[in-house]
Amino acid sequence: MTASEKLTTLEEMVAAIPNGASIGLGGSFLHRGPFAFVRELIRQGKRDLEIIKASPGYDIDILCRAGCVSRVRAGIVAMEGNFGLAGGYRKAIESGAVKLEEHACMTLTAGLRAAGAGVPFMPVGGVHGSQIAEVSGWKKIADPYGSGEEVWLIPAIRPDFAVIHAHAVDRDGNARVEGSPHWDRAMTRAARKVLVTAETLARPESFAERPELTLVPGFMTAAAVHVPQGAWPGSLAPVYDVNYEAAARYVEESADGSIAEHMAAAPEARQEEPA
Amino acid sequence: MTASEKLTTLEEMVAAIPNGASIGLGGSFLHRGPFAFVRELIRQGKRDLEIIKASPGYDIDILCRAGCVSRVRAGIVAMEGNFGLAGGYRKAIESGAVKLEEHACMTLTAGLRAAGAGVPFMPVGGVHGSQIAEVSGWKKIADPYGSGEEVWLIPAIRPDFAVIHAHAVDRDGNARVEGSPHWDRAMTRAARKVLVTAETLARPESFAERPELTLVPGFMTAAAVHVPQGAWPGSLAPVYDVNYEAAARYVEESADGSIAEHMAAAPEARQEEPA
Amino acid sequence: MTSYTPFSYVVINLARLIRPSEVTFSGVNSTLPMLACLVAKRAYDFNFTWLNVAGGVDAELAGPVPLSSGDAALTAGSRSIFANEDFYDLCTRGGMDLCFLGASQIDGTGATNNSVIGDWDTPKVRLPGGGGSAVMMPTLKRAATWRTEHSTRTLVDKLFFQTAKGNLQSVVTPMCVFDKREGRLAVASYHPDVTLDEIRAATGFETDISQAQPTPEPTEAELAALRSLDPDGTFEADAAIRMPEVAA
Amino acid sequence: MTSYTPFSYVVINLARLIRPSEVTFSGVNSTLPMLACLVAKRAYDFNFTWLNVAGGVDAELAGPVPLSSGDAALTAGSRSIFANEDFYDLCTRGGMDLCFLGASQIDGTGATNNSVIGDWDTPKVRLPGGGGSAVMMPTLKRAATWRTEHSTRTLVDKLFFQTAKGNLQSVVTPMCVFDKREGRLAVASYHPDVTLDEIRAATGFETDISQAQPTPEPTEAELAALRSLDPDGTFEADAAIRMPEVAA
Repeated sequence: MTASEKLTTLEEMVAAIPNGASIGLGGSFLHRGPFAFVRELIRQGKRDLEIIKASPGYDIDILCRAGCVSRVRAGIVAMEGNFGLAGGYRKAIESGAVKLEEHACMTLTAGLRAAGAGVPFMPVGGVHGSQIAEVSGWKKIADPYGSGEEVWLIPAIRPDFAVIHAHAVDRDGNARVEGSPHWDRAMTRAARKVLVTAETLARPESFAERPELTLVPGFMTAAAVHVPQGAWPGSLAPVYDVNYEAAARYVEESADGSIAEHMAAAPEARQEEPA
Repeated sequence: MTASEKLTTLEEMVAAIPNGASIGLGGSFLHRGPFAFVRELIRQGKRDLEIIKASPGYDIDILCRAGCVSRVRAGIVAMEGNFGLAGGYRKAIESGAVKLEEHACMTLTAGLRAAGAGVPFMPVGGVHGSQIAEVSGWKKIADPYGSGEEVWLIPAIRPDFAVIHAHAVDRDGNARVEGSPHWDRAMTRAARKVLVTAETLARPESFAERPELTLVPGFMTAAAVHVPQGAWPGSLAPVYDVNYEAAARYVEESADGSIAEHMAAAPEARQEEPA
Repeated sequence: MTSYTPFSYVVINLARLIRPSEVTFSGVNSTLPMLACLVAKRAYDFNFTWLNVAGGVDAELAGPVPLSSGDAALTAGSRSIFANEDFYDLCTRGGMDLCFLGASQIDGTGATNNSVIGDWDTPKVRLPGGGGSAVMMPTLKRAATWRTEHSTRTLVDKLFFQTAKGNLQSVVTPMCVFDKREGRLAVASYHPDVTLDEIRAATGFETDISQAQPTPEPTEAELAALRSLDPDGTFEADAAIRMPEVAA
Repeated sequence: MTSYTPFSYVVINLARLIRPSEVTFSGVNSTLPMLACLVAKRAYDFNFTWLNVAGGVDAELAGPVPLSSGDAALTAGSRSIFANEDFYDLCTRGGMDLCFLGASQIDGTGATNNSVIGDWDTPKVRLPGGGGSAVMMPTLKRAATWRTEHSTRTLVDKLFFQTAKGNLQSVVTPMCVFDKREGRLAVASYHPDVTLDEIRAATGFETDISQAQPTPEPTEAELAALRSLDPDGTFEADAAIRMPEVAA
């Protein structure tokens, strides 16, 4: 067997992300987000990032609190669960520290689909009557085929990186996701580079047994890391549920102005300590 | 358990298709096409049908020979395997009996995606320099976001029916496909009604065990039929391979001007005979 | 006294918007609609297709109701995964009958604001954002929303920002159920313990009350379903819905 | 005499267009490119990503090569299914390095006709159609095509219809390998048994032969790979490739 050209460490994966990069994150709210990756961005002190995700929450909140982000494209932002709004994000937007491009979730998807299909824009249903179109400077055109319909066109959104947390990855970067892919399919097709963190490192043969479950074929993956508990404090169904206790502590602690204890309590931080 | 509202017979499914209907067919060339359904269209003497499929072959050929078709939208047409061109189709186009709207496979997909997303057109990469755009009357526009790029827009293609042959269906119309979905995903999202023929009738629980493999959720399926060998003489991997002998006999027999023996030899015809 | 609590009033009257054979969707950040869909599945004697943002289609919960309305627990027993791209496409192509979509402010025409309190550029409060609503609201058949606070801050004459506009048909608050009639939200029925004057005083937009009726009491089946979903009252406590204090 | 047959000449010289680390695609109705990809996998000491129209990614055939180049046998051992929509999107967004695309007629600029012989409206022969080529040819990095018949009917000065135009870089026939140079197909190398005059006589478009070299003989590894793929000569017989009869 040849050595893997794809498998790396979380530290190295994040080290390759330049300041100023645009990063599309996988999952939705508290579910299957690449949260260990997000925390490593903070540890390495990345700055001026753009975060792209239809429904971010914990990830955008902690990145805003850590000062890593300057731009966000999102559809709906909240901690979710029973935690309500994302206070760190809210403060960053209200203070002007972070600039938001608001999307309806499907307009973001349309922009990703445009990039994924190699076209400069993508039509989307609806949007009529929404002031989001105005503030974003979106254009609409009349159907050139004469239906009389007017259609909004969303410009392509091409993140520098798509980062997803998968259930399993093999040494060649094949990535399997169970349950809803959320927007990870569109995201991984739109981005210039795909990075995968995965709960399990699986044998290549296990992918061949059910290739339909592979969301990202290995040749599309630039780098992959095995990160158990990589979605903590969120869920990776059916392996683990949201850690509501840890999330609640994050909300409380961060409201008081610190995230240090939370960062130290993260599984990938604890794994690094000598036993 | 309540009685199924979705399961029906091949005869009843086809009886509900009016003359003049547009029908999108699943599969590709000799693989996983709803060929028993196609033969039932012939038995019931349907007329003036429009067939929509990126890569039809046996299906369009036999429908043309039987005089069921007046319009085709397709990207590439051949018997494939080692059989070369589709003679019945070719003759129908050359004689003017059937009108072709030629597509690049992806332009057909773009039209289906437009219908599936509820927009009147869909941009597509490429097409530049192809005379297909001219003869089809497609429009191109300059990127309204100023990239300078010109993009071809394909009008929405919304078949009245999408018909696919799946590996398994349950009593509520959930349909599972193994291996490549070919264009069946786009097709089933674009059509007004989805009809499923399936190799196996499976227990609902088996779908719940791996819901990711369900290509069409039951609520989208208008009707479903259990048709073993429904892709004959094509393949349904890994259950059965192309029946090259039967396909070769079809090619020979039909070139001589008849399809009667072939129709009688079809599995669904033989199953109807009293034992 | 009615047998409604403010919480059960909102959940049950959301559930009553669900109709037989239709496709109904509940989204993220939508605990009360999630419960309403589950109440309808358990209490009503008809079938409907329940899609949810976790990807579930007619899921059958195996355990307790999750705190997050996007939790994969809502795919338990589901025989397909209908992911975010799927249900948005379904909606924009005309296949969505009823969606529950959140709103921070609602005006008398049923337009909604989920974006900002204050100016767009210098917001006093940055709200979560509209999620799918700008795309879904104009393309679905009927949208419904809910407010746990019925006040002139949430039901307004003029929105700070119009995040979405379209086929919003119903609004449920602890005080009443609004229905769209001739392009305006009108009081269709009201909580048996409040008066129409109290509703008008707490509502920031002009609303027609001429056809308002007291909301029918909850049925035993509805209450039993809700109890089964929230046996220890966690959701009711989290929702913290109170009747507005009104000068009666 | 060379150790090439006309069949092995075409397949092996298609295989030689494949480069390390690239993404290479073989489509429907493309038996010879399918064999070329398999030859490259078996004979060359480098890795490349082989996508095929059956949905396979770096498939490892478990049994004999299928007669149909769209057969699911070409997904054996594949660790993902990369379906039609996927590979077209990959191509249009710039991720496809080399595609083998069929062509009935090719002109000197590398534009292709797969649509009709004769007029579009009243064709003498209706051809199969271009499949993906109108979309792929302008968006991929390099396309290659092949003709089993090298003649002035297939390699023409003027196409009956221009189905696709774009980055066609290479054409392999039983007589020679064309490469695009300064926008025109030029003879890069030729079958050791034919002369450049014979090639020019059989080619309908003007072609530069100034840099043409005899094609290197097949290696033992290439021949062994092809023998392993077509042990009983079925594919060679089906392809029925003959050298054109030339007035030498």
